[in-house]
Amino acid sequence: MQLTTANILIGGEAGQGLATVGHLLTKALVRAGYDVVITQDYQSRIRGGHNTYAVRTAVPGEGPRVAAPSLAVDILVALNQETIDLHAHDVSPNGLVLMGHSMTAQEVKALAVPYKDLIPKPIFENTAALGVLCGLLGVDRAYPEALIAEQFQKKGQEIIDQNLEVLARSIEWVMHQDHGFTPLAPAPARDVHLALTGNEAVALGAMAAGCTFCSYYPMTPATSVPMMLAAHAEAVGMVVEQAEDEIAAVNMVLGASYAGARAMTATSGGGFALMVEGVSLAGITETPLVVFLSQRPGPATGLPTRTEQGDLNLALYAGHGEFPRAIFAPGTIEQCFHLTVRAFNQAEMAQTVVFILSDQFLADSVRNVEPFDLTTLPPQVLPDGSDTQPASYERYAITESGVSPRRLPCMGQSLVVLDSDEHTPDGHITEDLGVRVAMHEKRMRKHQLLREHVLPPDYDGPESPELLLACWGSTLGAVQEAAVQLRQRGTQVGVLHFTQLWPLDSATFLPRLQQAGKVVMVEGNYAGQLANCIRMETGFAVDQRITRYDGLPFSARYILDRL
Amino acid sequence: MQLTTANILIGGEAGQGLATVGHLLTKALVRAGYDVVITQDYQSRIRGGHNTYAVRTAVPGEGPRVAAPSLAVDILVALNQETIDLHAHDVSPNGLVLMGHSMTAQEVKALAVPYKDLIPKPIFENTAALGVLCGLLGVDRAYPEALIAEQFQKKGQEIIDQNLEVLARSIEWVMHQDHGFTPLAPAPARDVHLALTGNEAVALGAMAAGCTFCSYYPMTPATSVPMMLAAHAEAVGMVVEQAEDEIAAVNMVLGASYAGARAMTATSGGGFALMVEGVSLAGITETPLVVFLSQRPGPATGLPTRTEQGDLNLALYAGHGEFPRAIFAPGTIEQCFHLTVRAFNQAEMAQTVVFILSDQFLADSVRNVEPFDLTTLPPQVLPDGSDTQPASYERYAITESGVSPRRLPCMGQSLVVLDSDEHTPDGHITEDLGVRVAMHEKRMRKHQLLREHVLPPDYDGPESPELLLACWGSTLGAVQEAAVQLRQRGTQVGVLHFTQLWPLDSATFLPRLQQAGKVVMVEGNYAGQLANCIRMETGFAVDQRITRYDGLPFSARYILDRL
Amino acid sequence: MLQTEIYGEFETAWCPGCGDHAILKSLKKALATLDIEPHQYVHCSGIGQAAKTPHYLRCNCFNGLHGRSLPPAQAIKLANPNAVVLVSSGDGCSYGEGGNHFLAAIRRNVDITVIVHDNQIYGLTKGQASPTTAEGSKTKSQPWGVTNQPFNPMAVAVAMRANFVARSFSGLMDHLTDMIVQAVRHPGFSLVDVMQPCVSFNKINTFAWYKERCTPIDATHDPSNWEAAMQLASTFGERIPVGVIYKNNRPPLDTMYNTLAAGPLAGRAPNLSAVEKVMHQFR
Amino acid sequence: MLQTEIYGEFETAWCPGCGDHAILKSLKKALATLDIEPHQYVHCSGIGQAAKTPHYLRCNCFNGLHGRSLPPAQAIKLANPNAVVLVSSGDGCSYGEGGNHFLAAIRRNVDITVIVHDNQIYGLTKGQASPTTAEGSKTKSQPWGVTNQPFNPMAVAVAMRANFVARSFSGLMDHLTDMIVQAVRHPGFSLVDVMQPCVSFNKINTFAWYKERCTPIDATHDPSNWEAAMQLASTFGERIPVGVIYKNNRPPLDTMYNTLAAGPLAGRAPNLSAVEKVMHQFR
Ligand SMILES: Cc1ncc(C[n+]2csc(CCOP(=O)(O)OP(=O)(O)O)c2C)c(N)n1
Ligand SMILES: Cc1ncc(C[n+]2csc(CCOP(=O)(O)OP(=O)(O)O)c2C)c(N)n1
Ligand code: SF4
Ligand code: SF4
Ligand SMILES: [Mg+2]
Ligand SMILES: [Mg+2]
Repeated sequence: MQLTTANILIGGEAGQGLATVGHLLTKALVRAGYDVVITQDYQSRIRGGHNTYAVRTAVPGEGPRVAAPSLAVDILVALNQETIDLHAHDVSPNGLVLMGHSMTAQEVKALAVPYKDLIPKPIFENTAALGVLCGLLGVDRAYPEALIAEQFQKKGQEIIDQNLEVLARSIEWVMHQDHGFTPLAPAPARDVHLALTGNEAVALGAMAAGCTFCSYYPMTPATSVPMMLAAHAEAVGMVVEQAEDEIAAVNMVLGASYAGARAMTATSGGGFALMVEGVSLAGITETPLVVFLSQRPGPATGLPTRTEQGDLNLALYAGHGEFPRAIFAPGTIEQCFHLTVRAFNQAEMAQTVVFILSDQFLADSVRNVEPFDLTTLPPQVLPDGSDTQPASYERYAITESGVSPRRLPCMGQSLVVLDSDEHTPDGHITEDLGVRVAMHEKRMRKHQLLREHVLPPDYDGPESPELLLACWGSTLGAVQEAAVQLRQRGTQVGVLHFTQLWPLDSATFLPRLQQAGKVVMVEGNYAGQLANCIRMETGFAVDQRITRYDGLPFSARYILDRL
Repeated sequence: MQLTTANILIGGEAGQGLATVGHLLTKALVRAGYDVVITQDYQSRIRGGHNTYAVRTAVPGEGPRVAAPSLAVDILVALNQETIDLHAHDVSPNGLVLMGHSMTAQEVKALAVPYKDLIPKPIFENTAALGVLCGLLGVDRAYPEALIAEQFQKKGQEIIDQNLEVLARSIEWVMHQDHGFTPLAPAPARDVHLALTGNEAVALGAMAAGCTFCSYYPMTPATSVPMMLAAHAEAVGMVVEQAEDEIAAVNMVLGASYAGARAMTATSGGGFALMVEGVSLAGITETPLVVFLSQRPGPATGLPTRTEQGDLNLALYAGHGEFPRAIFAPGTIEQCFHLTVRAFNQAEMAQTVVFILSDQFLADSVRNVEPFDLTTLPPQVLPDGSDTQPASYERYAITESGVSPRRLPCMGQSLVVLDSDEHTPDGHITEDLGVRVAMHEKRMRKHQLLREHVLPPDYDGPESPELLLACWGSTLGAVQEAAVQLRQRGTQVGVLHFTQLWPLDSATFLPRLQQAGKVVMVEGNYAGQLANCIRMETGFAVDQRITRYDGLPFSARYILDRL
Repeated sequence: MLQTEIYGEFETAWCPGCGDHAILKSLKKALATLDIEPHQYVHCSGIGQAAKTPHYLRCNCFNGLHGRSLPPAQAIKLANPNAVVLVSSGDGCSYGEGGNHFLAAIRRNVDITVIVHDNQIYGLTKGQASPTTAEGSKTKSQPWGVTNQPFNPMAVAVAMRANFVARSFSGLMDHLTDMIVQAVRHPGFSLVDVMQPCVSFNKINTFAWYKERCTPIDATHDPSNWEAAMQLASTFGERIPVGVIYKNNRPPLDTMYNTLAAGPLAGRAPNLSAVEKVMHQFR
Repeated sequence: MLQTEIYGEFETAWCPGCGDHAILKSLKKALATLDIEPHQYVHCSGIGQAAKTPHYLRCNCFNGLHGRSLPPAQAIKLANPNAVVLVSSGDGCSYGEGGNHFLAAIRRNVDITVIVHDNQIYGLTKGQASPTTAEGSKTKSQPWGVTNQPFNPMAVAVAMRANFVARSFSGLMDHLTDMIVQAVRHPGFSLVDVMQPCVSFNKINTFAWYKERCTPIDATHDPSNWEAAMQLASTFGERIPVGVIYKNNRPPLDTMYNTLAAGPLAGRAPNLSAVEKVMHQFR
């Protein structure tokens, strides 16, 4: 019987090229029609240390869509001995270690790749590893071949040919080994998918939403979003400006937004902490602001390259004083894209701050997705932008919805007056306390508006399950997989996944919680922050919290072990 | 019948000296043995605008201790016509307007003070007003006389004599007017009280706690704390350093605290927003940090000189990642002093951040208090400070309580290693995820420790009241007064006042909430932030929220009107 | 040349006698001279007395946070290169809380003009030392006397070769008007530091004190001569040179972003065909 | 002179060939030369590759936040004037995120020594431009080439008349050791900017590039001559002068707080009689 799923873990030091091997293998699998989910675990250093790149793959349609890491390793690719020492015990009974000749695998079945024989120079090791892996997994060699041609296109035909030669030799070699490893079942035909990380999908979403301005200060694991925007800035027509610090970044975004650009910033917890005053400025000046906030474990510098969901409370309460906001939390690559598009529209609709709350796991996790259909995106919500009766234009006119018509400076005769102090409808500083009350209530009415547009959590399961697993953001995949396994054991399980964390509209989820036999909240933090919010809003207390705060993403097994 | 209480409202432009008159009158009343509560309402400007200084006074023991503003004015001292136009309708039936000759008081009974005849130069107007007020209220002239002698001591005897002359003439003049105003009943004898604002009491508390380092960046309404510390820095032995910004301020405090100083910073919402990253640094490095956070209405610059209680959530969730903290919220001048002392001890006990959450009303509100007994202060909780076995010293040794022995750098042979990354027990950066979990759990255990030491809310009332008024911080006075009035009408009322807002220990208050017929939370914000916290922690939903967010403090009438 | 009336007349919250009044007047004159109508420009500021300026004339206004006037100002220009962008803020706002943005803005060289009302004190918060307060001054925050060496904005700006560096005094209204006009006309980042008496809190650097010291720079000074400029910039004491100290001619950043050749960013439809191409790189 | 062994040997997370290794060695030599034992000093840093330095030698360590190394360093000295305080951090940390503290620390002049590992790049975050990155460099964050004028820390420090301003190069270990020794010995704020190759992300300013350019300053240079120092400080290109550029002799702040004459703040009992007196002023 052929495998319907396989988990390949590549381990080695930073700088050894494990991400290159992993990435090429991922692309080959995706082009060959398999589903993948990648989990990257790396240290905060450029060379050395111990890093892993896990490629979990599956034949589509056979079982649930893989979307979380798995502990059991089918092929362990060891670029150094340490990888074997650390991970050999995770190799499954039918699994295999691929290693260099000088390494030892102790108890586990291992295949020592004769790199010296296969490659002319050490630099070809990655290609050899790719060949061996494709050979083992039964991936049609046309895929790695095409990838190599693309990868080395700029280096010329000679290099390409040398690599193709190594590839062929490596596939050949492994075919003749007695490794006993079963290849993957062939994947059903499908249109070609993209292989995207969460952050790449967010960047694509921003471009598709018509974001024209991004300023940021580099911070892992958010940086890859502005880096990708910068790479394509001229092509899509965007200003991408590296700021001197996060305070400048958020204040620049507000300036650009005021002037009519669709604008965003991207950061992680520590950088976001510095933006808290700017978030409050967005609140009182009613300036659309999109913040991509990619979480990592804190407090302070914490574990800069690991994952956590510890900053929901911070996003929810950032900023002194009170004002409305929305928080989206994508759980899939598709949601990364679409919620980013939505974030820009909601920010303009309610003229306030909107968060896209992600984390390192999702940021770096490559998965296959259908190309996004750019022709069916929702229309852009845009500022009023008219210029009639400029003399009587009031930026902060009191309205029933709380939203005032937003015109743009220097785009007509209307004067657009924005003020961080409490202000009159025409934007000027005031100490009239009656005006204050009217203005504050006008702003707070937009909370109601955002609530009316809230995305209800996604639910999958029976109406009254014995067990309801609730979660948000990137934990979705692990929770879904846990649910499948529980169902296989006969438990009636429902999965409730929140993609919008604020505002909360209890009507969209409270009945589900109440109908379930037992409600368990799965969150990547210590406190159970969403569970707390739900209790605050509804009084409902979940029965159990499964939390994780060691820097690693959830797996199905982690959840099942704790139920 | 003589009055047992009077409310004097002095109004005019900034720069006209209304605070001087108000302050001298306050001191005279306090020395004469009366209770006072001052409410200052001023605009964010140095000259001009409309400001008021309200002196509410009462004979001690007659009715509840006055501790909140009252709307009904007994004497309106108008330094300009605008004051009359704005406040004449607040003058009570037996009340009186004191005004200059060129002003008109319309319907209200008024006394035009012939300043020209009473004073040689405009600069003496304040003294004349003081004289007239003391005359009307029946304050023994010895008190204003002594105050004038002290006030002008540095200017020489001649100036003193001129002022005494004006004072005498003004008292004389008002004695001979037919104003019909009843003086205050004499106050019973008592030891002399201090006349202190909330911020002065906080500064005194810091000095008494042995605070030796304060760095800050000026921001209303917190600045007066560091200004007072600076004024006495040499006398008490303190370093008071103005920082280049709030980020520097909080990071300096952490440096000083690491080096063994008892250290604090003082700020308001917008400045605190910039400290959020530093708060997180205190969390992971387990460095004692005392933050005096004086609230004003936001968002952003908002109403810089007005009051609000809108930053509880911010204080509670400031900082990325999760870590323990304590939040104190004084409601009286005495609590400003004692909770500040406590804050330093709790910060050292749990080696984390502790907030003193005040607001503009309390910051600027002068009241009389008995001098603090400095001989009975709790002992200082101090760092371990020993130096035994320096080679094996671990700053972050894992302990059951979560608290590790804190030694000080350069005070012995022990090396003290502090790190903003996740770290090993000896303080060095680590990416060992097992250590991470142990360290995170160790830190979070201190939440439990803080909970064990939590101050239960103060309760006054019957066991099972029909109505329970819950509140926190500076709203106490208004709530107490409302309760007294309700009791006079026959309602069974309890008052529950939270002086510590975090951690919350439901055992200390939930039974009270459950036993009450109706629970009303009175908070100076829009959302009902403490009510939300309580629901989050206990599931208990209050029956009603009385909120205020127009920049003004609560009064009893405001509460009663909304019940 | 426009009429200054088009900028309106507003009641201010400034003290009588404050130097800010004269700066406001000079600013209006400069705008009129430059033919900039209210709707053609954006006036940015932070928080402080000086920072209230944009509320006192008709303009598009971005009155942001204390210390944070420069980031939005630069971004507004980068979002709409057609807009003229001015900044008015205090010495505390610009050189204290906002110091890092000051450094970055000089290096970034976006075409904006920054007018610093330099009263050598924190006015709005009632008299603490600012970065430019003289050493030894006794203030509320330093009753023992300021120990910090004062910040010399001219010296730092010239050392960093900012595009346009000038100084003036609120008591020299024509001079000040001229400096603002030149600053706005000069492309790139332009700084005008204006000595401004604060009658309420700065009892040392009074109108008379400045009047006595502020001396127009010799006509022979060549603002492109960096060494000479450095000398002038570091002169502050018995004599305070006022005028254009230094000029550089690096191209402004807003002319270097290819994206901006097409004008303002507002209202651009997403370039979906370009996005489609990017997307396909991930196949 | 102590043995450098007392500072220990630790495995680092730096790339082989990184200039940081040599800086660490020089630092240990300097400490040994200065007779500073591990427990006698505090080593502060921010976040970045350079900022990991204090983890690689035995010391008291305050490894704080990115960009925020200077505020705690100054405060530690103000809390314990007996402690020697050193700072190691990167160019991004010191001149980018931390720019405002850099300006303030020069003005405040607390007796600390700041060693900036200046690799003209953001190392830890993998290759974005730092404030000192050369104009035109193509980086991950500016694929079109850096447009910002590079920050010249020497020029700004000299323009602000910092107490001690020097430059060195990780490839000149004895020179660097000497600079650190001099910097620590000089009272007040001392800055040593160290050119440091980043082999992973800066392919322009390589070891060879620096080696060719870094030229010791002529022995005739008088570091108290501000004009000459300003000239040297503004030289960066074909030639990069290394050595002591400028010296000033303002008294350090830690010697000016009367409170500190009594030594460290730690362990002082509250002065209750003084508090009592203050309290009575409110009667
Ligand atoms: C983040 C923050 N910190 C502090 C303040 C308080 N604040 C307002 S204005 C000001 C100083 C103003 O001084 P300056 O910029 O020189 O302006 P001036 O009033 O002298 O014109 C301060 C500290 C604030 N509004 N926001
Ligand atoms: C507030 C904050 N913003 C951003 C980061 C991410 N970050 C860590 S190190 C670094 C730059 C490091 O550059 P540099 O200071 O030059 O040090 P190097 O690594 O080159 O030695 C950045 C941006 C952070 N840790 N904290
Ligand atoms: S306080 Fe000073 S700066 Fe502010 S308005 Fe008055 S005089 Fe001007
Ligand atoms: S990335 Fe650069 S700075 Fe960082 S350790 Fe490697 S060589 Fe050194
Ligand atoms: Mg000022
Ligand atoms: Mg660097």
